[in-house]
Amino acid sequence: MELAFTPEERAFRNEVRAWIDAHLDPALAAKVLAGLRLSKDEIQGWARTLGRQGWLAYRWPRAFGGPGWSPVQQHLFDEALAEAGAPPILPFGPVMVAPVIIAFGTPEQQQRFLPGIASGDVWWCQGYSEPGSGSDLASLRTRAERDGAHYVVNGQKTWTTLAQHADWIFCLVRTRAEGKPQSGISFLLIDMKSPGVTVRPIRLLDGEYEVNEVWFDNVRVPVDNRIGEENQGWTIAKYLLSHERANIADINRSKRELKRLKRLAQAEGVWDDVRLRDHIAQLEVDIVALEMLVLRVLAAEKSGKPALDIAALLKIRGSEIQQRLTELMLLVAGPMALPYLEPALTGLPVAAADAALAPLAPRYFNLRKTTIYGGSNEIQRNIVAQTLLG
Amino acid sequence: MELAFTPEERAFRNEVRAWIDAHLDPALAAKVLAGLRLSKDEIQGWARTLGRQGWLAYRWPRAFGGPGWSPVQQHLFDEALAEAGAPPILPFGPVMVAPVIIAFGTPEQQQRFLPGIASGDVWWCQGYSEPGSGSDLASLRTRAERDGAHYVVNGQKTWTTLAQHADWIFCLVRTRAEGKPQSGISFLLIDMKSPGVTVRPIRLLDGEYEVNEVWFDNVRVPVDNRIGEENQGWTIAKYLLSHERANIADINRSKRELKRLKRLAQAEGVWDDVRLRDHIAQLEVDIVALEMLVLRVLAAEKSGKPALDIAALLKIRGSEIQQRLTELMLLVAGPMALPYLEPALTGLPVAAADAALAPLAPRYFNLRKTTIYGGSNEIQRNIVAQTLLG
Amino acid sequence: MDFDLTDEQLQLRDAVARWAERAYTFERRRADIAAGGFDSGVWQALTELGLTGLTVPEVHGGMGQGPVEALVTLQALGNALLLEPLAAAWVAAAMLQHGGGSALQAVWLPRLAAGELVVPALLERRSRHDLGRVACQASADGDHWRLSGRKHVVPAGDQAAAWIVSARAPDGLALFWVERSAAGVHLSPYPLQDGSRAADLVLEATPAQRLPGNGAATLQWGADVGAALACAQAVGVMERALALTVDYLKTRHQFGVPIGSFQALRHRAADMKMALELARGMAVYALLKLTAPEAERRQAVARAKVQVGQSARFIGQQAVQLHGGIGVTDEYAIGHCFKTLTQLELSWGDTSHHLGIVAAGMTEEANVGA
Amino acid sequence: MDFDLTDEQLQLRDAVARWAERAYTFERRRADIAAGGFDSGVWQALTELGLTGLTVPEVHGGMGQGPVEALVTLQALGNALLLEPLAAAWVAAAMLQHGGGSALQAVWLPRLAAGELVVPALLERRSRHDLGRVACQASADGDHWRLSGRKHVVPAGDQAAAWIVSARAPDGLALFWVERSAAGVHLSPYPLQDGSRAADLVLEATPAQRLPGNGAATLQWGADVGAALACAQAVGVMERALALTVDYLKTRHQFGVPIGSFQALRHRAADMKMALELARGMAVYALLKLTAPEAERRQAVARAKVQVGQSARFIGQQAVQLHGGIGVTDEYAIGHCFKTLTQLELSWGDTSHHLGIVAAGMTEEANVGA
Repeated sequence: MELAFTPEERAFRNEVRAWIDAHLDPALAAKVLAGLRLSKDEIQGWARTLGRQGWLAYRWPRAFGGPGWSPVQQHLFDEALAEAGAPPILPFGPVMVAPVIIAFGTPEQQQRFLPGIASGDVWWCQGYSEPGSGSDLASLRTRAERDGAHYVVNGQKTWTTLAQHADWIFCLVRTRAEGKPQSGISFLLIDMKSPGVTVRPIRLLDGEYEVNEVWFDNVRVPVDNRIGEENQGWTIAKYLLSHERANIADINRSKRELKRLKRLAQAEGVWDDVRLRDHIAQLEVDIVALEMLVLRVLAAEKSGKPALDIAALLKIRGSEIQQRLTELMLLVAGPMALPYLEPALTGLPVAAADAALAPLAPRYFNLRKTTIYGGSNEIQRNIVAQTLLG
Repeated sequence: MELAFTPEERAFRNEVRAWIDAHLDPALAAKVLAGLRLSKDEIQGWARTLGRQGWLAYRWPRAFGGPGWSPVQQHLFDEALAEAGAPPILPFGPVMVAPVIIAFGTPEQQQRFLPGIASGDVWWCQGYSEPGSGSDLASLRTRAERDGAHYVVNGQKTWTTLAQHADWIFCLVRTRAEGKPQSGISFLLIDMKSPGVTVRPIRLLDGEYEVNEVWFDNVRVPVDNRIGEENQGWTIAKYLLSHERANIADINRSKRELKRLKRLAQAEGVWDDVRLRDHIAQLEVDIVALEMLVLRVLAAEKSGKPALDIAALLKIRGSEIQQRLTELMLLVAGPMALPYLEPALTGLPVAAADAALAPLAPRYFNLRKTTIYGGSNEIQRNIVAQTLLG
Repeated sequence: MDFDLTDEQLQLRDAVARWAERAYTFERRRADIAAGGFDSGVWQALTELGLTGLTVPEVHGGMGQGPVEALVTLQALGNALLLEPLAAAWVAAAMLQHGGGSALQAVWLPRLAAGELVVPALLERRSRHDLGRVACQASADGDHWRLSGRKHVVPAGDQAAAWIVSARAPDGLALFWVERSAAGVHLSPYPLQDGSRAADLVLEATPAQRLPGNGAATLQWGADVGAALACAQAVGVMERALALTVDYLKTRHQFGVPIGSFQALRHRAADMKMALELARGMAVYALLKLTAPEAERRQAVARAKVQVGQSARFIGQQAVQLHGGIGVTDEYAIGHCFKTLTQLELSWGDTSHHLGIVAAGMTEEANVGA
Repeated sequence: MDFDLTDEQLQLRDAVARWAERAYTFERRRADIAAGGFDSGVWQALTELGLTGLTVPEVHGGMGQGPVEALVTLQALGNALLLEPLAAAWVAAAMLQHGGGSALQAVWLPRLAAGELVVPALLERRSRHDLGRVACQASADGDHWRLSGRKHVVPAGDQAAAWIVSARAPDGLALFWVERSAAGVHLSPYPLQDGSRAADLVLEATPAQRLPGNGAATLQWGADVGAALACAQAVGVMERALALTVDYLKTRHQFGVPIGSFQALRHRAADMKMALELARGMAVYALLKLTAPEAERRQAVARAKVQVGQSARFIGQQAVQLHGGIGVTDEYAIGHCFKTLTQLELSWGDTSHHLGIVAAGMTEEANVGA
């Protein structure tokens, strides 16, 4: 047993850090570190920068253009990005649909879709949830009916993250009404510019437009855009869920946010407040304990024995900690965080109150989503219980 | 709205306090306040003292020998007993079986059983739970078969509190195998000296013998000992459950124990330890909030509108607070509470460690029962949810 | 000991609730938020209901009502997620009655009853929850005073006719009456997280009238009244949040059944009910203890704010969680309940602050009755 | 970064677990408790397995193993609810190697490996979790020392051949080697809550040998080793508690179904699993950080003890709760798991104590790797 990374791994991290240092605009990093809202261009610009280096596809196999990094290297890359304040890599393209295309797509599909994902040029979103199908995803009702070389898609998706910017959406659609609900689902790629696609951004309680409703009204989708076999969609979705696991705890961002919390406590003059300090100390313990869990999963992957039973725990604990971080920042700031200063949320100047504290309450509100999305924590506890009790 | 008790209620409380002061042996009170184990004679002696005053039957209607006190007076009596360190009134006779006999018994049964309960001379225990029937009480299997003027009882009860001292036991028994489980149950009073009754005390994790297994092997019980109609037992049990509610939160004992916790913290030199003090302050808030809940239930009873939906909340919160009190006392005492000094638990001298701290850990262990017995807190939450959600 | 409402109190509660249901719909509230968070029509209606003068003595044109009436009113308005600063106005009225002196009272109490808005302006950049941390300076200028400093998060601050402002005078902390028309007043309004309106108030050598009472005592009185009223209002919000959640659990289906049939969610709802009932009792406790001697009053209010704060956070977070996705949208009421509860927890001292007061003032006794 | 066990470590773990399963049954343990809580036959067996000398260098007749071997051994023995003070003996060995000097080491390390029991005697009536609060007095008497004072809760104290005793010397806190045969030694044995044996140790001008190393540093080293080993042992107990609980949930039926089919109980089991896995990782962390510089080591051990203490309390309490009535009896193993976990939480500094250390030592960084 050994806690420390190897000299090679540390050297790798230093290289990554140096590269980020040379390529990440400090003003953009400052926005990220201050918890400000980012524009489409800011997010996509950084993705393209990574794409030019070949690092947006950092989790892909070398054969498909990935850098061929080990799980530990991927983790160290995530860590370096997080600590530097890089804009988040939106997972829908490089982390979610790409592995599906790699695993289930035809060579033609791979050649058609992967380059745009790897370069950051094509913005993807995920069409899974529907108004009536959240935790019970298999009950989804958006239907795709075969019409020659096309599917005709009708239905509605919701909670579609950043669909308002997206070029493409990958969807689970119903291609067969009979049989078990799981057995009639297919995995379809849909061009957002197709006639019949309508997007309505949903205002969230922090005032931000981050998710959308997406309607499909007789949208014609070439059969060539189906990944895998017809009615094989559920298998693909499960594969994707297991693939999504790696960074599910978001430990690296939480480590960075813990530092931000500590700096905030110092700046607000409550670093020596016993009660708040204890809360921070407890959270530090929680984060170290989560990091040990993450490292154990990484080490297990490294030795080829993936610790599958820990993934749901990572999601539960990781999301709780993300929420607690925002909660404590709000408590540290106190009533001065109450003004809702819309311009300050994107870094614009405001005359009143204190702009630096403005993002804290919206972020606290926004992060309530982490225990809801990606399989609510109640669903995750069901999964853990299933492995224990059958 | 008014928080204060009326002048009459306060005068009543002063009378009760004065009487207790005159009749309660200070040495016995000291044992109670130190959390020591009491002997059968100590418990029953105090019950008889109350009985001579007519106060053991303090919750009974005046027509049956009770003092005719209001719910508030009953509460103030409980409070005065608790704060003075009186031994607990065991509920099985005066608080549980007596109201059943009053409500469902014949005049003959009332004349036969109530005087011994009111005087404290007859020790009762409760035969409900069975090894296979805990939360699912209606599945009980101890059967009583009619044989002329007798029932012949066979089966086993468990968790029977202090049955090793008991003269009589009231039991739920199965008198009909067919139909819904609830509809075949009868309520039977059984003399513990009957041939075929065997009692085995169960050692609990604090080393105390407080509950028992009770076997019935062809025990002949006169039909006259049945309360209510045959197969009406479930109705009686439900009546009793609703009657048991009054002091279910055990608020008065918790208020006393909070004072004991504070004195302990002072004696152990941790009264100014910020962390422990915060824990105590939190518990004080919890106890005041529980007391407000209790007072609201009392006030509602006073104005004839019993707040039934709050009863399960009282049980849940009351038991959690009782446990937390013992937990905090243990944490205040720290490692010096680790020695298990059997003699010190009954007040006998010990050479080693510190006898005063000896009861703390056993009490912490013992009180885990409070969230299990009398309908586990999980069952109570089911009840609360039922009232909310159907 | 008695927790029944009188017939008059029941009538008041019902009248307020009826008005809210009829006139203060979720849609109107949404429009009010979009329009800046203060609706003078709503304020007018509250005035007509007698609420702006609820606690003003009858001799000054008010209704002369007490804590219980304040409690039932704010609970009903909390339930409706009221944006307008009625509670803050009552705090100002309470401070005026406590330390304002007869001259100011004679002029202003009737105006408050008539619907003129006066609010306290106490919070500064570094005060967090300790309103005694005051940097605003007061200097004597003949027979009046001049104030210089900046106050934050003043409720509907730019809508007020006057403010009660805390400042540091040469002889210690003092309170001042500052009128809207005074020189050197600068206002920067903004919405708060719950959509209500507030402002920064900047004073530059602004003429002000000193309240004759003991400044620290009146400030503490105002803080205690404010915290107790926040408790009452929060209970109303929590009632709404639990009701919405129960409805949702009954109607939302997943896996072919209402999600309210899943035991883990049922127990969560039970825990929310517990949190609500504990908070409800403590709100009553805080309001009824407002008339107790200062030390006892302060301890009682602190205990209540701890419980209510904890209940508010738990209920707010769980209500959102049990709603799933729609819980985090702006379009459903539940997210607004959550934001309002968050704001109330952070107002007039947060949970941690009040736990500190409880811990510091703790004695051997913890009784609430008698 | 690597958390695999070597083949040798796996063999050690399996050998210990096999011995426990075969020879250290629940029935034998029960008999040991009735006989006073220390079984010399068990100690002999542990000696034969090489465990008393596990951490003693090979040159002194031990196995010369490190933290990982200690971890896997104690986890297996914690799982078996071992009563005998192997961990305390290892702490004594660690202190002897840290500050004992070559003369004492040369004599005693081989004896430890051979199964002679030496334990630390550090706790005093007023020390609670701060072992630096020492009232025991040490005065020089020619070239040796004399100690007077009282130590409590000394593990199997009356079974030991010697004790490492903390005392206050004229030049500060110091550690002393006191042999069983010394004059003025009085012992009062008693069982602890978990059934293991301990004793009060009273010294009256008892001759003692001073450990040459820095007393405070060696004491801190001992406390950190002790806390880390308690973490390892607790993880073994928690594994047992969760396994027993899962079995019970699967087999106990109520309302016609296994109670493990009720979602509220299923989620509780999931939370217990979470608590166990977090604790497991932190036990590894504490043991691996024992070789770090003192400040880092101390902070790491404190973090681990906080997590393990919280997990232990949660798992212990919930395991009992989910067992219902039989959970509070002496007759089933689960109650013993609970008591053992309680005892481990209170040993070598409780959760609150260690949270204080974390809070006091907190810096901007919180990384564990690299």
